[in-house]
Amino acid sequence: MSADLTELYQQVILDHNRRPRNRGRLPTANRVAHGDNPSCGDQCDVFLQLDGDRIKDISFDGSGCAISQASASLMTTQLKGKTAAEAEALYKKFHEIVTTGKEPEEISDLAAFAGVHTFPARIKCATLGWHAALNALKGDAAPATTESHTD
Amino acid sequence: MSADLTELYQQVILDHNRRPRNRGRLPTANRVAHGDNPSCGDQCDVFLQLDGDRIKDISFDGSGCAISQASASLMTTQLKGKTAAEAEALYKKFHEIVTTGKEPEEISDLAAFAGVHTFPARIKCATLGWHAALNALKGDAAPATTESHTD
Amino acid sequence: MPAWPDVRADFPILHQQVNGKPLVYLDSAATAQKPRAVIDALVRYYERDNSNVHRGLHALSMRATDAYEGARTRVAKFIHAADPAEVIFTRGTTESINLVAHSWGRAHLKPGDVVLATEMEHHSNLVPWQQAAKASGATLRYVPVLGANAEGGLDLAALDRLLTPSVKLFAFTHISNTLGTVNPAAELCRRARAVGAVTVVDAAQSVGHVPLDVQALGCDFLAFSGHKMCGPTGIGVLYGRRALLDKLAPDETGGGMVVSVDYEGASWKPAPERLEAGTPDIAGAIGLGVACDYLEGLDRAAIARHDSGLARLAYEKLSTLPNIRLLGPADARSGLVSFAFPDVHAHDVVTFADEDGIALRGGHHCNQPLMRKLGLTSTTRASFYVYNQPGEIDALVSSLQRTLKFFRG
Amino acid sequence: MPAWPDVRADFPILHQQVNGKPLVYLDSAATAQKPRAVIDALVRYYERDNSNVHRGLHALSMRATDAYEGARTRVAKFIHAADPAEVIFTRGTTESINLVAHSWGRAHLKPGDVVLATEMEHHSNLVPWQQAAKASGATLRYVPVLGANAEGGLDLAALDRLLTPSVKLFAFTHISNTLGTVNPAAELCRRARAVGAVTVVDAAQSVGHVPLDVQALGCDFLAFSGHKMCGPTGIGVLYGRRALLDKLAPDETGGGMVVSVDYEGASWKPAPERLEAGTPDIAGAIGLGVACDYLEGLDRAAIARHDSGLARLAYEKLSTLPNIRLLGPADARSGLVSFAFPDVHAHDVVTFADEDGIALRGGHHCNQPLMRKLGLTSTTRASFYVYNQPGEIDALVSSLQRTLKFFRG
Ligand SMILES: Cc1ncc(COP(=O)(O)O)c(C=O)c1O
Ligand SMILES: Cc1ncc(COP(=O)(O)O)c(C=O)c1O
Repeated sequence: MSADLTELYQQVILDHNRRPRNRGRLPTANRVAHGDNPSCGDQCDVFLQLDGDRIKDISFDGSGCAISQASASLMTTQLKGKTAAEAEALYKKFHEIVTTGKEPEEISDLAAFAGVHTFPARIKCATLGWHAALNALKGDAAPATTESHTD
Repeated sequence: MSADLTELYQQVILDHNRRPRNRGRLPTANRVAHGDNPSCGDQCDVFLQLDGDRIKDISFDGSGCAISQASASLMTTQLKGKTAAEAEALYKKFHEIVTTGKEPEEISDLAAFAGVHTFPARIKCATLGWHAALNALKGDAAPATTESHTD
Repeated sequence: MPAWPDVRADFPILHQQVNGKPLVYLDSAATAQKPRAVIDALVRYYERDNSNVHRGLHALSMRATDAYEGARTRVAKFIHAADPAEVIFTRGTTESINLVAHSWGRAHLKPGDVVLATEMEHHSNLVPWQQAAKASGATLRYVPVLGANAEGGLDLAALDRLLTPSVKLFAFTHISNTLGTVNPAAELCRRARAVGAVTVVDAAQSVGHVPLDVQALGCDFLAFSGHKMCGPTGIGVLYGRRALLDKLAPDETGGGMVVSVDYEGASWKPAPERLEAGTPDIAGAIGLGVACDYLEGLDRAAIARHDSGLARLAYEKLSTLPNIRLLGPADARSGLVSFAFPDVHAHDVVTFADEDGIALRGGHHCNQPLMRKLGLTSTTRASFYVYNQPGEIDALVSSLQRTLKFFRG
Repeated sequence: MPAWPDVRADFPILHQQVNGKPLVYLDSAATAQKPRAVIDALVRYYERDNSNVHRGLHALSMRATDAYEGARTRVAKFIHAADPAEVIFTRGTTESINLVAHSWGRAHLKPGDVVLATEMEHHSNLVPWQQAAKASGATLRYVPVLGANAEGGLDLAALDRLLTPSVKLFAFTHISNTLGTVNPAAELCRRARAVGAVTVVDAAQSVGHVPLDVQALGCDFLAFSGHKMCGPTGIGVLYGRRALLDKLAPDETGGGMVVSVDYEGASWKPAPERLEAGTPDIAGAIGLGVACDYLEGLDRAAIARHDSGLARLAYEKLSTLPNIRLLGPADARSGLVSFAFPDVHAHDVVTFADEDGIALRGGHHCNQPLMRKLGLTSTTRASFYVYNQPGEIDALVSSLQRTLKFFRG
């Protein structure tokens, strides 16, 4: 296996793919949003239990490749307890990681996705769950799609 | 001037172009048809005075290149006195001349158009007046166009 | 496998390494590679004859017009059209189908009418009919596919029930780009005609792969893309029976398709010009004509045997992989195989194969509703063409074995 | 004439004899010739990267997608669009204008509305509006041209009267393909916007000849063809302001432009994908991007000076021919000259010039209503581009002198 591929499919990612965290419908959710990756048909629902501005609980459900599933799973572990603004800021960093491969020190597990940047077509996989989560936070009923031009 | 061009612009053709015969609206006409060459905007009206099945008198009017004007002019001299069937038969011969360059002995002036066959784009010019005349004979109100696929 | 000449030398693109491995291109159902002859034809056109067509009297323009119209005649022969004027050049299958949906649909569909399609249609032969039905008040119905893996093909018994006299148009694919199913197109056209329905055949996956005769098929319209049959991108064809084309109103209007224009209105030329507004893709059409020559030179019946032979071989070898789900019929299939694993996603499969230099396609293949019906969101597809070899199937199987091992541990 | 590098070496097609004479190509307004760089880009694409775009994850598909989207970005820069997503790839100007007439027209035009065009529009920017007006019940009006030979350009005083608040859309050509008139496009857009009208600029004759900045123009839509600016045939562009494109419903539907499809309906991606159904002309778009590079490399302001310099020179020299009628403005003109003789028809002129190796265009130039208004059925047109030289104008004048002598005796 090439270095690029090993970097893409890191142990953390494989682990989250095999044993996704916070998967399934959240019974206490008061917000939900749906994400589509139209170029491959992957889908992701994100369920939020918002307490004021803060994410009290979060889950995801959907289907997709190892990268998208692991990313959504890891995302839920990172967003729990965060405010909307903090989530937004975290996504900015995550987006930087997957598009540039830069690994800011302070972020731990998200850095596992740095390998994505050498596979530009997979960036949409890595950000699918995040798009849905941010839409849910905004209370945006329109399905999120990874085809926006900021990706 | 090349041999091909001399052959195309024969003296007969130049003569008919400069001094067109039977040009203008025929006051006694009981049939008229309009012809278009859509690829260049050339137009030709043909006026017939039909006596039963026979062309008692004929004229043309329109605008176009030397080939189309001379052809329409010469056509009027050839069709006068002919029946519809004879006109049809004559057009078949004329069409053969302009598409193949073959010059059947029995046809005199029409053979001047044999040079057209080396300029396939000009076949439509040579046949514009004929299309209109045949349509007028059929009493076909639809404008003739040289864009039919039998050309 | 029947004997087959190695034509790889004709395709410059194949002689490269991808990720350090020799390229194994198994994505021809998405787009086919181009033989040297087609590439050369484009270069020759631009280096010798390039000019606008139809309205020109100078040497280059006459040459370009002859070459463009010659390509039309060439393509007409390739599909056995009765008349070159039955060949309309478009950008591709999608535009061809939209042209019928727009021009024919607007003139003929009304509330109460039924448009019939099948459950296995590509989005390009499905969404235009949804739109045409919505615009006209007609109803869109689907012929079901049979079997948990769509291995049974179209439900022809259901077709009998569905083909009522309300059906005004029946649109179906000749060969499915996801299942590899070869539909009995002549039979479908015959049945549709019996109730007076107009037929639209999506031949995107068939015209470059199997001998095709529109008169024998008995279809009214047929659509295909040049890029899937060794031709350039950006060129395709709508075939229409002359009697229907002659009555078809233009969808696009503009230069080249008018007889006479004044400030109040315009009148149209007959087909094909009427349906080709504006400067056409002259080089593309010429390239497509040369692609026809190339495929004819290989013998189209032999191509069909080669492609489906490879697909059957792949189907067999892939079926040995643990826990694989193979779509479509086991036997009578065209040159592609689609498959899925419950635990490894198509995207990951494709990324790993690419690492081995193997080009596969993963996704819904523009077949979302069918995927959903089969309980899938995506599959991996290997598709074959004239330049593929049995050895490439072995490379594919080894690569998949490695991928499964990685993900399954 | 300003100094200008001889770029003829870049254009393989120019180095040939026609009827035994060196080719003098004066028909670039119909279609431009292609520099080696553009031809090479097509070959390179087909020999190295050819694959379908967007839906692929293998190496070739990623390369093809990058190249295709890179071309979009390149073209966006070339016209100073604010965002690459404002560039929709089409077959050409004609399709671009039809797209607006269909999608925008259907959504916005209603009885009582006015669509404004000008008397100098090409059929491709005229007939689609006739059709849109007919379909919607709107009225189509025309800004007149001034002068017996249209030398006065658009009647801007009349425009003031015509631009009422009922005008919902104003479609006009930036540069006339028959007259050579350069319309004050920014001014026209400003006035149209003042009454709330959407503007559609036909830039077929301008984008390859003069520096063009859609934001400075202030237009809403702008259409052009690749083949007239050194690019391949079969590719063109519709530029649309993002705010309008985002609301534009698709005209064609099918693969590649949908987010989600089920058997009941479908939802669309944002622009540009929403407006590009089916496999696009990938190679064509890439070639167009390279054509942008090529023209930029020559300096577009210098191209404008060169082309219009040649046209002014031709205008001057031609005006010495007895009984010639020259159309359009004497001065501020783009790179073409149209003329007519009362006694020698354009077709005969073109045939004789061809004999001398000179490629001219004769006919109505898809401008029938204007021709009729000027009392003509056809003109002869000489059009110039980067590869033309002042000496070629002398060749043209001598050839015309011989032709006149032959017909006039
Ligand atoms: C001013 C103008 N508009 C529109 C067109 C149509 O362009 P195309 O035929 O490439 O669609 C042309 C060229 O023919 C033109 O000169
Ligand atoms: C069966 C089928 N129909 C239609 C299409 C659409 O063809 P294109 O994208 O060339 O318009 C395709 C290919 O993508 C196909 O496989």
